[in-house]
Amino acid sequence: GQKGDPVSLGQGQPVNAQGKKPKIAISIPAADHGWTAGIGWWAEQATKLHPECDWVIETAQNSGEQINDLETLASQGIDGIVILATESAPVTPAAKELKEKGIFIVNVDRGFTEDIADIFLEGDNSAFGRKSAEYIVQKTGGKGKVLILRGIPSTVDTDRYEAAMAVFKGTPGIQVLDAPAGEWNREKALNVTQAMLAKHKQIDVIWAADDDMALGAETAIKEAGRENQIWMIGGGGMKDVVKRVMDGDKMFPADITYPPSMIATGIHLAASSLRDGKLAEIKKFMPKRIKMDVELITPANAKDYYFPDSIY
Amino acid sequence: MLIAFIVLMIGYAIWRPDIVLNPEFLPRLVNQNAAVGIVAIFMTLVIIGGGIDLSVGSMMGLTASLGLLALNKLIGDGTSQSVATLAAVVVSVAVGAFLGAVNGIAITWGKIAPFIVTLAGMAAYRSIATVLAAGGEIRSSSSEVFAELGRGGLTVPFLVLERDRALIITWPVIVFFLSALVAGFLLNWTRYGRHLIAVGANEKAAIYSAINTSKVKVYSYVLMGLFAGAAAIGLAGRMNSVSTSQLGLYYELDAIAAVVIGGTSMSGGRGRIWTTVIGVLLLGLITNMLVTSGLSVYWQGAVKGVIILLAVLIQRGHSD
Amino acid sequence: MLIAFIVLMIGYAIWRPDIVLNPEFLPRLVNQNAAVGIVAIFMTLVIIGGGIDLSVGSMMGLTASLGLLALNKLIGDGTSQSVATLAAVVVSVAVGAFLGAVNGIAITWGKIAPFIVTLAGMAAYRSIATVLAAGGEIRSSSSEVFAELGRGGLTVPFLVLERDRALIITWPVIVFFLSALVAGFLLNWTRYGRHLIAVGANEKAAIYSAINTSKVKVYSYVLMGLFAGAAAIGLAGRMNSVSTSQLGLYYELDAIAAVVIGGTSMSGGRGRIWTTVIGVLLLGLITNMLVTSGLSVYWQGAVKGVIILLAVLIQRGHSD
Amino acid sequence: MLEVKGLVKEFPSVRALDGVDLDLRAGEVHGVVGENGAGKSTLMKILAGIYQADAGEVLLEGKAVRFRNTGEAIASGVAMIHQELNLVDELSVAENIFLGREPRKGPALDRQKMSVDAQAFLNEVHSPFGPDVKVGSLSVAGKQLVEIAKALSYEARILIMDEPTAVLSDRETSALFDLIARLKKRNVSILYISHLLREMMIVCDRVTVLRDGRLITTLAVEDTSPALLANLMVGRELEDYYPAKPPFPSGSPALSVKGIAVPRHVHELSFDLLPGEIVGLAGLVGSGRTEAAEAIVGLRAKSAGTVERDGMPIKIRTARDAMRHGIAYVSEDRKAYGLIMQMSTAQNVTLANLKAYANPVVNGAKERAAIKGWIDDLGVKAGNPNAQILFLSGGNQQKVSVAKWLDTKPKVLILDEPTRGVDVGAKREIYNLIAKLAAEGLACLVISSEMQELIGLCHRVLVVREGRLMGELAGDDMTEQNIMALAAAVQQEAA
Ligand SMILES: Nc1ncnc2c1ncn2[C@@H]1O[C@H](COP(=O)(O)OP(=O)(O)OP(=O)(O)O)[C@@H](O)[C@H]1O
Ligand SMILES: Nc1ncnc2c1ncn2[C@@H]1O[C@H](COP(=O)(O)OP(=O)(O)OP(=O)(O)O)[C@@H](O)[C@H]1O
Ligand SMILES: [Mg+2]
Ligand SMILES: [Mg+2]
Repeated sequence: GQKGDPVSLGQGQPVNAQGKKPKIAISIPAADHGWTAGIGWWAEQATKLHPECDWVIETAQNSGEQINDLETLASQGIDGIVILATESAPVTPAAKELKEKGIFIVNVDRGFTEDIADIFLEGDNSAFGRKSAEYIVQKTGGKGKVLILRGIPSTVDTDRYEAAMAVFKGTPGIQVLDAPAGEWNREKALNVTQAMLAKHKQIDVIWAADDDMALGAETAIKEAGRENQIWMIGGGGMKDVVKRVMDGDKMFPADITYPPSMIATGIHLAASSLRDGKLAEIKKFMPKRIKMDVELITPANAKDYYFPDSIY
Repeated sequence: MLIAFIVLMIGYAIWRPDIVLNPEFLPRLVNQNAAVGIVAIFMTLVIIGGGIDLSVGSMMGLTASLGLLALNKLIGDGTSQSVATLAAVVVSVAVGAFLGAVNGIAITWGKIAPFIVTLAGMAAYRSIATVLAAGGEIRSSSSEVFAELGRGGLTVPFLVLERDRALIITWPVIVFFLSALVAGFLLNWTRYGRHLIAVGANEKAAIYSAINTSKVKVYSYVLMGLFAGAAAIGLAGRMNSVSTSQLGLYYELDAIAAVVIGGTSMSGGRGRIWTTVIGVLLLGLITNMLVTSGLSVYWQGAVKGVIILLAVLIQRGHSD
Repeated sequence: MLIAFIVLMIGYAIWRPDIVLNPEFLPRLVNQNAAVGIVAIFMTLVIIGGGIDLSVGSMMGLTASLGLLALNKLIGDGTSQSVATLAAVVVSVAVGAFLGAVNGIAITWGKIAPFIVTLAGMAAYRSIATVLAAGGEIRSSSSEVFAELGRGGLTVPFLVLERDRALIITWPVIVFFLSALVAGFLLNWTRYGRHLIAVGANEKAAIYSAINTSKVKVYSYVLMGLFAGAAAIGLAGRMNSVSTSQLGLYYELDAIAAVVIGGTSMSGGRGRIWTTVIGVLLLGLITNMLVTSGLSVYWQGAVKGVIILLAVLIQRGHSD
Repeated sequence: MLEVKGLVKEFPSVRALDGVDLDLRAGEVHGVVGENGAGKSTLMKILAGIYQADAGEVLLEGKAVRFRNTGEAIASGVAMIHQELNLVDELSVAENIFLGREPRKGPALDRQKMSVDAQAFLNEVHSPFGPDVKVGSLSVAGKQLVEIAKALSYEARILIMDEPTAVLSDRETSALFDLIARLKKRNVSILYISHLLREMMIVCDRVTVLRDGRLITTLAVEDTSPALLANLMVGRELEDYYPAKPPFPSGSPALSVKGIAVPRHVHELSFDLLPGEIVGLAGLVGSGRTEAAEAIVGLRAKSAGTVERDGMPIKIRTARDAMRHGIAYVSEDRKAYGLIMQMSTAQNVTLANLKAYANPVVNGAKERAAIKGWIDDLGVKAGNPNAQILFLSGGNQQKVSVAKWLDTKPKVLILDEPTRGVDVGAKREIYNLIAKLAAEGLACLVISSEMQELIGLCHRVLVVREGRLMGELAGDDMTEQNIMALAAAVQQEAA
């Protein structure tokens, strides 16, 4: 954000004996739905915590734009970069070129197809799909009619969907009714769910590929007056949903963590690695790969995941 | 497109009577497409006038955001929900009309191509909306009254649906029909309509005919913005929140598509309102069919493309 | 737009000499915008001919996917990477030309509005691409040769950059310039160009002059598809993979924007190639400035909108 | 050479041709006359392959032919000069002339050759402009010359000319006649359409008369006269052509133009118009008459000069200002500026004066009444007034563009080539109307390239050359020679 403006914060003013104030770029997907907006917000928050570095945040509509951003950011001389890839494979070559320029790379959530990141904070979309599906199986006692709400065709969506389907296929009692796309969009999810409610007289559970769509579905269900027959599980740890879980809302018995705050973790790691010019030493103990656990949020632990002032 | 629409409808009804013959089906279809319908109707006027408005989707994001901020501010200050809701509507509509005027003036007085002006607007208005909430959501603090903007409406008497609910013609649907009436009336029964057609068909000749072409154009953009503001606040009510990055996203494209499929020519000077309405419902129907078809989401685009072409061909087969 | 571009460039150079005066700056800027540039150039021809192609972005996703599948298949069968890469290029270009022909024939022979035909194509081609990769991405199994399509090119002699690398004019850039030359030559120096202008400006006059208007139109779409296929495989090389849901996404819009900002009228019959090239670079430059500005991403859209309008005004100030 | 037997053509609204016969001899100039909407252009368009006949046959040198498009017609040596200009404004004159047949060097255009060859054809029509100017920058007259040159360039054996002189002034016209003579020597057959019956006497060998899509007769010119042709066209006796001129008016000017100027076109032009006065504005094509008129009514920026209404100086920046002050201007270019082709005939009639019928809501009854009134007064042949005006015959379109402005009930009326392409009968109707309105106090300025018309209609004639007022003629001094002398700057040995 504004912090990133290297002119206003005279770039390269020494902060300590070790040398210059490090400049770190952040490349993330554009805020085109709730979760990505959350990423942007957490990135802003995290950079504010680290004035000892210069920050530049850039968002990209698609992978083509993102690799352009990476090049352009690199061209203005940066020491490190935190990347949340729009898509893994397409961004990999560009990231590799940054690596070759000697730029410190923290890769968050979606892993590159080659081992080039100095630190990889691994998100696990398959676990997202698997755990939420397993919860459904467990809560329904392995039998029930499930409606799936997909996002937009992409690796993220495919990973979550296929992991979930694997679980459901393994459970004879579970019948997957349909798997239409809610396009990560609350309004679209609402429309799609309305159509589904008209098509299927009985739906027991809705598995949504993220919380935004789950909330859209909720509106549809309430308008159809079927709130007592259907419950849902989405994912992402959106505060509205976590709140509902916390309050024991029947429609939202649980949620899956996939917090956009993960970008903040990445930013913190980048800052702490680069700020004192002790990168070499830090690398000695810093793990190259950190897998973020995907957890089940239940009324019991919901308060730990509730961030009322987050935008997501 | 009426024939195409009817053909598709009948085919759908035969295939899935359980869905189509449900009394809720049509009202829901219309309700789901009311917002884009409103936009498409006034986009038709803009296009007939020889213009185009790419900014309307972003504009909706911005007007709804400001409307919601006003709502929350007022409720925060202890105003009643109803008054605050009314204020939200007024703000959204007023801002829409204002931004429409900005577009129109930049085009006529600034003499910049509509495509460029509204392309800039598309980028700018969305951006300002995201600034208001860091790209995130603005949540309404009036869960009862404000949400009624999307859900509420006029109840159809004596008709009771399953789980004894009443059938409601929602406000967005009512505004949708009002828009069609207003636009149709303007276009076919007023001096303004004639002038708009003249300007779109042959601006030079319109000037020679002592028509104030700038005024005619500006009005078309103002109307566009004004009703887009109304559509936007309705959507916000439906979600009882505004996602600054999503509300209205790509509505301009959906609207233009509906207008063109409705048979209005992009080159201006010719066009009808009711065919646009059918165009909107046709696209909505296609989407609905695809969703309920259970067809893999990967294939849906391909089928959609084919059906659109078929619809146009069916139509031609009958219209001449 | 040349003046506007130069003004902006100078302003940028004064503000950030460290970035702009770097010998890599311009080549990189061109390289980053080569693909959309190629599309914009042939979009210019299509628009001059009175048409429009909304399908090109999706088309790129499809041609690149098929190209990559061919590559992987061949390498799987033990073909050499170079041959396989060549095959991938041929497939992508050929499929592009074919899909272009499909568009053109549906428009001329099927007598359906270009907007509708290519809108359907936009939905269909993207969908087929996602089907090919089950909604995911296709990774190239040739990390050396194929990737060179995006990175490799002709080396500028005697010029050594920091970390003693050579300056490379990449293949996409070369194709970009070739496209400009080809399209410019076609438009200004051949019969085809005259006929294209005539068809776009006054189709009746063209018909009275015994011009085969259908042929003229179809060719413009074939050229569009053919070069889009080339641009697409270049992008795929640059990413050494294809994200079926993203490759080429919104390229049609960026291209049309560049064409219009370049001063070509959407109504057909008038337009220039080189101004489109400048339009592309101008938009690329603006994006580049915004990225390096460190300005909050939320504000960038607003600033972009304003700069676009300013650029057009600066231009007008000088061009007449 | 060419023979037409029982040709029939139906259009949704009318039967344009109803069994027309016609035979064209080699090297003959064959005139075709008829009222507006008689079917002349339709007939020609069938011969040129633009329309297909519903019945009947066309024999070219004895063989039956049926052209499916212009290409086939041209291939068989039939070329046409269209009544409505069909040129590409965005292309140069040369490019328009050779459109579809551009000379090439290898894959590239041979611009050089194209210009040179084009120049040759332009010389044939005495064009003032070169082959490399954009057609869009030409006046209607200039465009017409390009149309002629283009038709010539096909080097056809049969050349169809549909009202080629309608937009030309006498000078270009006589140049065209010389050209026709040369073509005859080359044994080219010409079908010649015009509403200027005197021309028929000069250029034609035989004349065919059509009425309502039917053949009336074909006569050798020797056996006919303008008056006879006129009567045959209309089907009744036409009494004298020009109405009695209203009494010469007196009083203070309704409009005074004081030294207006338009860069490149008009220089220091001043004149007065009295109420009830009909003043002619004569000059060669390109003399800037249109520019002057457009400047007066605010359609062109004027670099100097003022305009006064009833002695009051007024500011006119747009056509709206002019209309507010009761000044109306009928453009010479009905296709580009006069009418809106996508609109219906009815809507075009009321477009300028819509306030009177739609304020803001359209009063259908009132509007229909007004429209019917004009269609009757001017005898507009419009099968269905709610059909696109595009489908009206040229002359009928012209009548509508006049009606459109008369409907605003102006106090000052400027008519630019008001009877361009209008048939004799309708011309009389327009003349009578002008005379009647003048008698009621309308001040009228008539721009025309048809000097007879100015002499017959006007109280006095102003003559301009290259945007300068060269003189004023009244009473018996109003002769073609005198006007020509002033307009073309030749030594006045005549006077
Ligand atoms: N394309 C068309 N569609 C419908 N009606 C038409 C069309 N073309 C001509 N007409 C009608 O056919 C009749 C003959 O038209 P045409 O143009 O041949 O008259 P014309 O003799 O050339 O008249 P003018 O002297 O005014 O040019 C007219 O009534 C006209 O309205
Ligand atoms: N729209 C235009 N753009 C540029 N030049 C024009 C235009 N119209 C006319 N001209 C030029 O201005 C000059 C005056 O043309 P114009 O025909 O209007 O004069 P005029 O005396 O009115 O002749 P006419 O007998 O056609 O009315 C001509 O040289 C013509 O080429
Ligand atoms: Mg005619
Ligand atoms: Mg003139």
